[in-house]
Amino acid sequence: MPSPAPLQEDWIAVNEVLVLAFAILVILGALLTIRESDPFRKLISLGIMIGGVMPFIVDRGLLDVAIAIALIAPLSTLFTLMVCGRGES
Amino acid sequence: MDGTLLILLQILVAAAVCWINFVAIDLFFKLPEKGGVVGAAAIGKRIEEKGGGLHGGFMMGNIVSSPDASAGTLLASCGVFIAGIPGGLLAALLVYIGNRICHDPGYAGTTGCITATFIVYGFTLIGFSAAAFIAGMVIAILTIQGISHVHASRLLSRLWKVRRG
Amino acid sequence: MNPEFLLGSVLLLVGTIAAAFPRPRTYLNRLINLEISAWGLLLLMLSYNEALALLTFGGVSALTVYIFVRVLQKKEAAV
Amino acid sequence: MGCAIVAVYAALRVALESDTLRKLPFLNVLSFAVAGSIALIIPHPLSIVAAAAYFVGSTLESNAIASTFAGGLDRRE
Repeated sequence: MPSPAPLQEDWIAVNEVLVLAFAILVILGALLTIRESDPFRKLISLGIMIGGVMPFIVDRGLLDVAIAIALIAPLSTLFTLMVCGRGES
Repeated sequence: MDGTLLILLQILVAAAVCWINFVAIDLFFKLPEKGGVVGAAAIGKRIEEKGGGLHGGFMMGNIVSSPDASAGTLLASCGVFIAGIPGGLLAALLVYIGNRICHDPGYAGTTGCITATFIVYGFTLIGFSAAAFIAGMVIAILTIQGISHVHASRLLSRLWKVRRG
Repeated sequence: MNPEFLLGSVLLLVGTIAAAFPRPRTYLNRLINLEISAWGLLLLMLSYNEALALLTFGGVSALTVYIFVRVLQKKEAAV
Repeated sequence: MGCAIVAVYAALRVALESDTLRKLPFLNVLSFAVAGSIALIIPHPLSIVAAAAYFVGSTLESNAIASTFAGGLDRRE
């Protein structure tokens, strides 16, 4: 892989930090989701993971897909909560 | 190095302006009076158990469970950053739709969004960049909800007492 | 080897293992762990720039969760 | 870039918080940070809609989690 042009060095460094931060978010959310045992805490950790995934979709320029997925993802959480509340009580 | 310092200064000023804007509008629309929905009331009571103020806890619960003036300020500064005044008004419309989805009347969010649009646009005329307002709003919400729930809710309760008279 | 591909592979693998062996062995935990691998598959599709596949998969995954939830409710009502 | 650091900080606070209801304000900080960085990554008119959609979705999610956890389950209608 050829080394990037020196003009773009700064921009690439900033972008690396962004990618690293959101990757940390995704991995942390996934591991927390697996480790927790209470369904509500699992759903909150899943929210962390979704927050990490969303900037990757936007970064590709697929904004319509990002809108659709941002509106659909809470729906599946709502469906899961329908069975959560009943099991708790 | 001088440019970086200038940007940091801009972000700090923007954070202060955003903080004053959304706290004032939330207090004006009586958000700390009661929990709007069941979840907001539960969060407020749980924060009070830890040692915070009850009304501040209600306000934090309301911020969590429906998009109010803080969300309006953030989305308005995003809109001004991208498309100027029309972007801010589009963001106000979106905040109103979001409030209606969350079973909220939506006065606080829409009003906060519209006032924040004009405030941010005014500051861009002076020479501030709108991106500084996005970062400033994130820092402002961090000071309310992210550092210490106990102290933030006590501060908000004190402000609510002043506003109620 | 872009970051989306790497993250998606990791999520797919970890989520599948977690859905196969959930910690407390309940159906609800399996269902929530299955969502991790669903998002991993979404990231893999993203790394190949398949916009239509992403839209379809997003819609269908919510529908799948709804069907699973209905099945769980039927099962709880029967017991 | 600052937004991403705030997001990581909020995620760490969510991970370290022990009470379920007190996790939700930190999750709200995280969604503020992510919505801000969505708008900062691509300055395109549709990205206002994307940030608003993500923010409203995340708010709806935490609203539903809080009200279900508090026991006021009114999904019967």
